[in-house]
Amino acid sequence: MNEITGNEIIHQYLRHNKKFPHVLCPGCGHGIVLGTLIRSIHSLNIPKDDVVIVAGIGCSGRLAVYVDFNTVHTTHGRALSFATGIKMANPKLNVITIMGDGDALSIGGNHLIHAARRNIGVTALILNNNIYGMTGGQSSPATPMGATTMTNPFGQLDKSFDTVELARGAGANYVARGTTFHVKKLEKVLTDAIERPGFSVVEAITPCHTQYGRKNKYKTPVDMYKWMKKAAIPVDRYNELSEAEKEDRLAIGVFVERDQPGFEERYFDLKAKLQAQEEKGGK
Amino acid sequence: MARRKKRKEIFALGNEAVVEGALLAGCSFYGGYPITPSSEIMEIMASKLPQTDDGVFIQMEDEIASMGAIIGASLAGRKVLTATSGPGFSLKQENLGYAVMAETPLVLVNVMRGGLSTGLPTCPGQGDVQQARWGTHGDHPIIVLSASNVQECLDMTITAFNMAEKYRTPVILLLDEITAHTREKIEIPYEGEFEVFSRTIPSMPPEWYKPYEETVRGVPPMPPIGSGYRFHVTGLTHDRNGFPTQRPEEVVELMDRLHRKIDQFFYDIQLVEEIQTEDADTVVIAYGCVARSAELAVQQARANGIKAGLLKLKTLFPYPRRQQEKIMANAKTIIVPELNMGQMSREVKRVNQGRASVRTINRIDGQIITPSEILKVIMQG
Amino acid sequence: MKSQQVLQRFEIRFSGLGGQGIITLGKVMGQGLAIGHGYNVTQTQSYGPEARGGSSKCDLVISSSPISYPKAESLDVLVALSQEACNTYYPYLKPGGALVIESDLVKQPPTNQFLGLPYTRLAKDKVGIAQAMNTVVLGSLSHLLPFINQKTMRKSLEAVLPEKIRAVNAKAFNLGLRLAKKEWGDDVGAVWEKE
Amino acid sequence: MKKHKGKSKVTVYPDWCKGCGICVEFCPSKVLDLTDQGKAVVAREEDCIRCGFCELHCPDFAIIVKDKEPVEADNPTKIAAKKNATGKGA
Repeated sequence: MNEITGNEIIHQYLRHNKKFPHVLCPGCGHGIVLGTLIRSIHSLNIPKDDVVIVAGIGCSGRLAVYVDFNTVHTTHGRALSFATGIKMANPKLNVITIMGDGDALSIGGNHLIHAARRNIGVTALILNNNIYGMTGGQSSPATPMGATTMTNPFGQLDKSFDTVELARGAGANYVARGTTFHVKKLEKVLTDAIERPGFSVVEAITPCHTQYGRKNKYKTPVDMYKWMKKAAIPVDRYNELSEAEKEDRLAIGVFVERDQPGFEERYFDLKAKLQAQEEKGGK
Repeated sequence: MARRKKRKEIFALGNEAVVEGALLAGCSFYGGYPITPSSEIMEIMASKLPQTDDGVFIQMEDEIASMGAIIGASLAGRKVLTATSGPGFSLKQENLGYAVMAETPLVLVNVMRGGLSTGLPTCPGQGDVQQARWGTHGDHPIIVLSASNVQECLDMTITAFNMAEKYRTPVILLLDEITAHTREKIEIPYEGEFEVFSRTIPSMPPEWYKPYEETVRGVPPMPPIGSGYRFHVTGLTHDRNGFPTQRPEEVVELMDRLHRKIDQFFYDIQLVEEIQTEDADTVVIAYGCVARSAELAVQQARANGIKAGLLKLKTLFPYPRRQQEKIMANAKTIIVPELNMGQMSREVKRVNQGRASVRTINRIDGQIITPSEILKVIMQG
Repeated sequence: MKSQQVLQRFEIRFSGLGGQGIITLGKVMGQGLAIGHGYNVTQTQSYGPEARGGSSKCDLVISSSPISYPKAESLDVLVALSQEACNTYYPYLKPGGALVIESDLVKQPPTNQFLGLPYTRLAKDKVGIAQAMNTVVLGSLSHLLPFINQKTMRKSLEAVLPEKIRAVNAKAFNLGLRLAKKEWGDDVGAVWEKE
Repeated sequence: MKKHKGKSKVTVYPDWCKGCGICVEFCPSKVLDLTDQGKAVVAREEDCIRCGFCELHCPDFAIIVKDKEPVEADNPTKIAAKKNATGKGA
């Protein structure tokens, strides 16, 4: 008898009444991230009933429908606000949001910083493909300066967000970055993120060949994976590089590890305190 | 716990009465963003909910997030409330549509203030009526209620929660600055005196549960997230399993059911109060604070020997068409006073179809329409 | 106990400066009349920039029957605790209505038919704190208005106040009551008694 | 890794494969090829060293790598040991 491993694990978590393969393009990293997320949840032995996947809008938003958890596909950018409500209504649930870069950093940017400030016990998985994929390849706040997109045909003029620094500054408990090439590392940080109380942010760099790569010198999906393989280096090694050397590199790994109690924990502590006071006062 | 058989009397603000009503109806989750003149609802919730057994209060970063939070909490099984005013109401429209599509019960109180845009923050208005009906994009059914005094603020909040749960839909309760900011003596009903309806949860094993299946009432049962019924919730047009679909027959089935589950229960949903309408040849149709002015005007007109009456709308949408048709058996003149340029009078005229003479009284200067203004028009006949 | 007087829409407006405790005064009196006396009462007040701009206003409508229109339209009693408030709201006073003023602050009453007491000075000198001024007003009105049962009003005042300031306010209330009787006469409110 | 060589069974589900070519490009032993129809196929199964790259990186969950059907006579003790060790994933 064989141990169930690899994709057979994943097949156990897919919805059998849903059509496969999924809608995403050939070579899209989103599927890899979804597989990684499933392995993380599996490794933590969390029952399916206790997992809530809250997704936003865009290619990443479509992932939720395929997995056999409690899944909520929300409005554009608002996944974190829905997730906050779910977590506060039932803190026992493991709430994980899946958002794209446009979702999390542009239209939902306010929700991201406030979820971090509040330190709500939700894991924010941000799938960064540097572009609005589903709507046809328009610029996102993660599009690199100079890159060509449908809305910046002459090159992106503004700077892109650094998700890690943004989340760190806003107060997230845990911030990490991984890529869809370095899958095992991504799985490790994602598992840590889900396990850790408070607000965790994991940025997964995932290629969009169809909308981004083709217009920006990556001829095939494979070229984008080659780029990630070359560009990504662990954060401690990245920090030793000179500014010039950093230019084409991408730091991956864990950036922030704090141990602040989550918002829900503080709220329910307050409730308990108030109740104790009332009982005391009542006697 | 011993049952309180006597109603407690309190001297309360309209906004305070909303909170009392919500708690009586079983509300255990408030997510909001403060805005005048609705803020007291949020402030009182902030102090009360943490002191209840399971109450959760959270101040979100904006109105959009507030809607997201309460929809999430409702999906997780809570009875939820948010309150806002004018500009905040505009921001809530996006996720309001989501809640209609995902059939998520919630109560949204909008305390109407004057003017468009930021307008007249501390003055009354009734300019959000058609926005309440059509504010979110796409064809959608919606229940819109209103209250004209502090007691009604409490009663209609309970009604709003019951309708939201019964029909799995958002319910909007429209107040105005005057109603929300008037203090009056109200009676708090005792436990067991009023109906509290909670959403139906599925009674079959999870494998057989289809989240958006057709039912007799058109309202599918709704399990809380985390209770073993795993399903997909989406704002996309979806099939019975909750999965996105663009197949025309499935789209039609869903949209039909969403409308039908509200429309077919008009007799339960459309609430009005008829005051001296039986023999009235002049009927004022009014709602909110203006209905109070109208009531006094009608009394004064009767004292002057005029057969006047008042049809007070407690449900604004779906519009109580049958009730208007009933009073039109006698009414030759219908007067519609409102604090806007004529938003409900459109509905009145649509039903009237030229039969009675419809006269409107409109004010948009942040002042209430006074009884004497209405009386003057009644006397003109 | 005397049976309760029947009232048809009696309107009182409290007006003056922010910080004089006008809203609290209206709320306390409204509560006393609604819950203690069992009248129908509506209380409305100024909000926002209007309230923050230094002036303050609070209306009570009192009636034995349900109140349709909640705002004051034509005043039976205007309490004006500043000159500006007196000037602004005097035109809304009914013919035969009573104007009650803070006699130190309203230096130019628009009419010679008014009832005045130096409320602020009284509170400061006789009670010891200026903030109890609004309760002195409440006391004087409890004498002026024949439908107010003074015991009931004092009780409901005490019920809404935190214990720390209860004694001071009881003192202020009694002071207002006593001085109104002395200065304005026993039958000052007789005009409303007949109703 | 070498010890796994020749012991793995690699399956590609053509219905799910979209032919992105990631598995073909990065397989260290060049086990997989792309067909004319743009699907990945197992061409040199014997060379598989069970590194797991293709499974982890298949965006469509279309590849399964597991042990070859065990032949009882080959090494009964090893199979029994493995059975006992299995605890997870069932």
